[in-house]
Amino acid sequence: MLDKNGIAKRIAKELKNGYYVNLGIGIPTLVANYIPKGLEVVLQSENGLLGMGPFPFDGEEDADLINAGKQTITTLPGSAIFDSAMSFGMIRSQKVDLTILGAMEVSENGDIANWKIPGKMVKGMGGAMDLVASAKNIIVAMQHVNKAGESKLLPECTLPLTGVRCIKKVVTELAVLDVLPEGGFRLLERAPGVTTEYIRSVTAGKLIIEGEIPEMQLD
Amino acid sequence: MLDKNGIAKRIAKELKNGYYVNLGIGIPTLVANYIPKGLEVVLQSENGLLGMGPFPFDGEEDADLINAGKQTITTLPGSAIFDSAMSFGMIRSQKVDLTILGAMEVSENGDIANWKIPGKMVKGMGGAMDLVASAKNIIVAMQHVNKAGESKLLPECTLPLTGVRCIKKVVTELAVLDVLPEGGFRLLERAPGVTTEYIRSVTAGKLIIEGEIPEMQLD
Amino acid sequence: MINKTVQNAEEAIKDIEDGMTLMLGGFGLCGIPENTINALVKKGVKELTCISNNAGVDDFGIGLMLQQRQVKKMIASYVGENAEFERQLLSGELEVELIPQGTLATRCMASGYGMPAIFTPAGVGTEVAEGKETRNFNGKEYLMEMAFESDFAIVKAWKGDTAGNLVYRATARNFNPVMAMAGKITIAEVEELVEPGELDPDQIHTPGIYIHRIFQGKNYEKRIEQRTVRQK
Amino acid sequence: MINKTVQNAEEAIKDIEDGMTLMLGGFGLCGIPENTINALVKKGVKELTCISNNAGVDDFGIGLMLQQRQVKKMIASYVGENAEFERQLLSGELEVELIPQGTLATRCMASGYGMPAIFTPAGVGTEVAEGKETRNFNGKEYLMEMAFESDFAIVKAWKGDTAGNLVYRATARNFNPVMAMAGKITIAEVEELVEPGELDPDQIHTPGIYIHRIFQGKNYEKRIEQRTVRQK
Repeated sequence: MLDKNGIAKRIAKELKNGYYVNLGIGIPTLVANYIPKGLEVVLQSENGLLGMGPFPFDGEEDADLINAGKQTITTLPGSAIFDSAMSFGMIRSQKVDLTILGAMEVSENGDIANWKIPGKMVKGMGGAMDLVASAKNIIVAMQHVNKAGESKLLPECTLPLTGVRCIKKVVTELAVLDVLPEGGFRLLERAPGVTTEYIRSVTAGKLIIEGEIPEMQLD
Repeated sequence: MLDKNGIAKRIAKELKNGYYVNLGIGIPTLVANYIPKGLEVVLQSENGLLGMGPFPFDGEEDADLINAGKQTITTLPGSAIFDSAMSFGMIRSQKVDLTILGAMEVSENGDIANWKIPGKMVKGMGGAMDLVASAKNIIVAMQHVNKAGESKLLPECTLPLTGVRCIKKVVTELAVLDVLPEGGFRLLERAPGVTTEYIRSVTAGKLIIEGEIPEMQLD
Repeated sequence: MINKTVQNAEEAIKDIEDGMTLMLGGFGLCGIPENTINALVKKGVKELTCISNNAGVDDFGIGLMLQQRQVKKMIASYVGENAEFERQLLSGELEVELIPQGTLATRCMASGYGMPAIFTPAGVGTEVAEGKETRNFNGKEYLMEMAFESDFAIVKAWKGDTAGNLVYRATARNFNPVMAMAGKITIAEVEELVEPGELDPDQIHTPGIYIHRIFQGKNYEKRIEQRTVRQK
Repeated sequence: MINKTVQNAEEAIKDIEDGMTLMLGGFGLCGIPENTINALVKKGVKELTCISNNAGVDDFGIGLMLQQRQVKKMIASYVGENAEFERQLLSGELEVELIPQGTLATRCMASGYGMPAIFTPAGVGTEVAEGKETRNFNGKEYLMEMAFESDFAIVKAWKGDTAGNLVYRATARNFNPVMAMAGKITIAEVEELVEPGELDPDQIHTPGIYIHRIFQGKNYEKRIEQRTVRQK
């Protein structure tokens, strides 16, 4: 079973050289720490930055330079800054190769719910609806079950949707799964020490297991 | 009867302080030479410049700095440069206060034809269709009759249209005329030495003459 | 050049009245028009509809206007980090309309570009699509979203000249350029107001034609919402 | 940063084939991709559809491609100043589609902004509107015009870095930024190619994400179409 950093580390293996990547808040942000050496990957922050660098050194924070999570950050040589309309322009026109974000629920046909819980204060969707509606490749990083122990991989989402039929892959503390175009979660990899039986027991949506399922290789 | 510079001079009197103005090719370009002293008027060139300055001094031409007529020009302190999409964005959103352009024909309901003569080589509409469709205030600068001696102020345009119901005012070598919303050219001023009878004889569209028509004051 | 200068925030907002719709630039607390917000709080104008990506925090930014109950309706993409906001929302004092961030930005830009509506896939199949026209282009569904206009747009830039030309700094740019284009009247406050000619024409982010009033702000606090650092 | 550098124009166009659609930046002869056009002429690729505001003059710019009969269809807003163009058009060798200049620019931008269509009033009531959907918003008629995409967009900038970030100079900017966004593959030629970090991130006109290939051009002629001067 993986911790948050493990999930991030596994997702980082999905990166390819030359990718432009948008990282959501939470576990996705951690992916930046595990970009494989030798890969050139450019991070896009939807508040208007391409080429997001690491957090600034203590004392060097710049209030004018933040990421979409409102954290102080830095630029890199070759960074570019632009306004919010162009930022979502490049997202909508699929110039961003990969989007990684968190979710409350994912359904077996690729729907995602991650912005609203009825009865609770709704903070808003931010850029999530734009990202999921536009991205050509979306990976969800999340826990396999919620705090109540219920599966977050469902036949259908129960929460209000953020986007429909858009999620291509899910990485949890237990497994890596593809979401198939025809519906269903195809199990690709198990986290170290986790059995397919256990994954089956916490996956409410249609789970497809074909042949031997390998353990994740994290290093 | 006015010459081209006279027409430009008369139109220049329509400028108001703080106006952003787009000048078409031909007589409209000459208007820049007669902007009344003390008025702050900013010229927009639709290839991407606000604050068009005079032609450069001989030897100081810059191939990268031209106007929409492809003439070498200069910038002024406070000029701004932008791309073609933003340029027509500010035209469409009516941030440009006044557009002055030439015409082959204007109809009594404000239609304009100025881009195409069937049977002749068609060079294209350039930015004219965008300008006439969007501008809140358009003045046409043209000769009252064409080379064949026929009126260019017509009941209906005979040439392919550039825009419909958009022209507010026409200034010719003979007269200043408003185009009324309900249709018709209302004669406002006569050029020095020109009679209302003569203007009537060369105006094919509905001409409205109410009361005494004053002579233009050019200075 | 046309001189757009006003003395200060008070003069810039002199004709902002109860019930108006205001757009306010900024992302979180980054690039917000601090001086103008403070002047609006002081003026006490009420029943406002505010369009802004976020709603500030309890004691800064639009949060200050919420504390004074000046906001009737908030149109935003994300409104967390604000306890008073939550209280007013739950008590029904405050109306909120949540809009996808890219849709918000593009609806503002549409206004500045004279486009009455735009198409975006954001929100298709969700409650955001309710009551909206959808349309299929090349096999993909899009929502038609209308251009946004406001009585006043209020933006903050780094530098500006008296002709209204603006230059933003780093990610404090965010929504400011698109909102600057969408105000019937646009007010710009800048950290440094310079004379025409001091800004390079090639490097202007917002041409002065979009700006109606400009002034040099003072005492910028530029509060940081999430100070995140690494150690040397 | 991702390195987009190619050696030269020849390498940049190596996979441009007969029958493709190309967008070419520039306004008149100002800001045109001279090196790439020359390479296309040398390569002799044919049956091209070219989208560009103008078609050059007889012996410069796209005019060079017309001389070699490389262009099957020209999509432009204004095509004067070119005798060979006129000859081919009248003889039926060349197909021409004329589009209002603002519509041309906005259809390119729409592509880069992921908007499948835009609304513009330009051409309403004229032959440009024939066969197009019109729609009334707030009492005004608009045409729906579709986003433009091209196999290759070819643009010219003043400076660029190896990550593809571009800065344009003066009105040589014109259509280049909007076309840069609309190519399935975008080629940028620049007068000066620099290392990442040499361009100010705040001052980049086209972010590198839109650019696939970049090279430093040489021997720029930068011909002036209408040399107009005043005397001292």
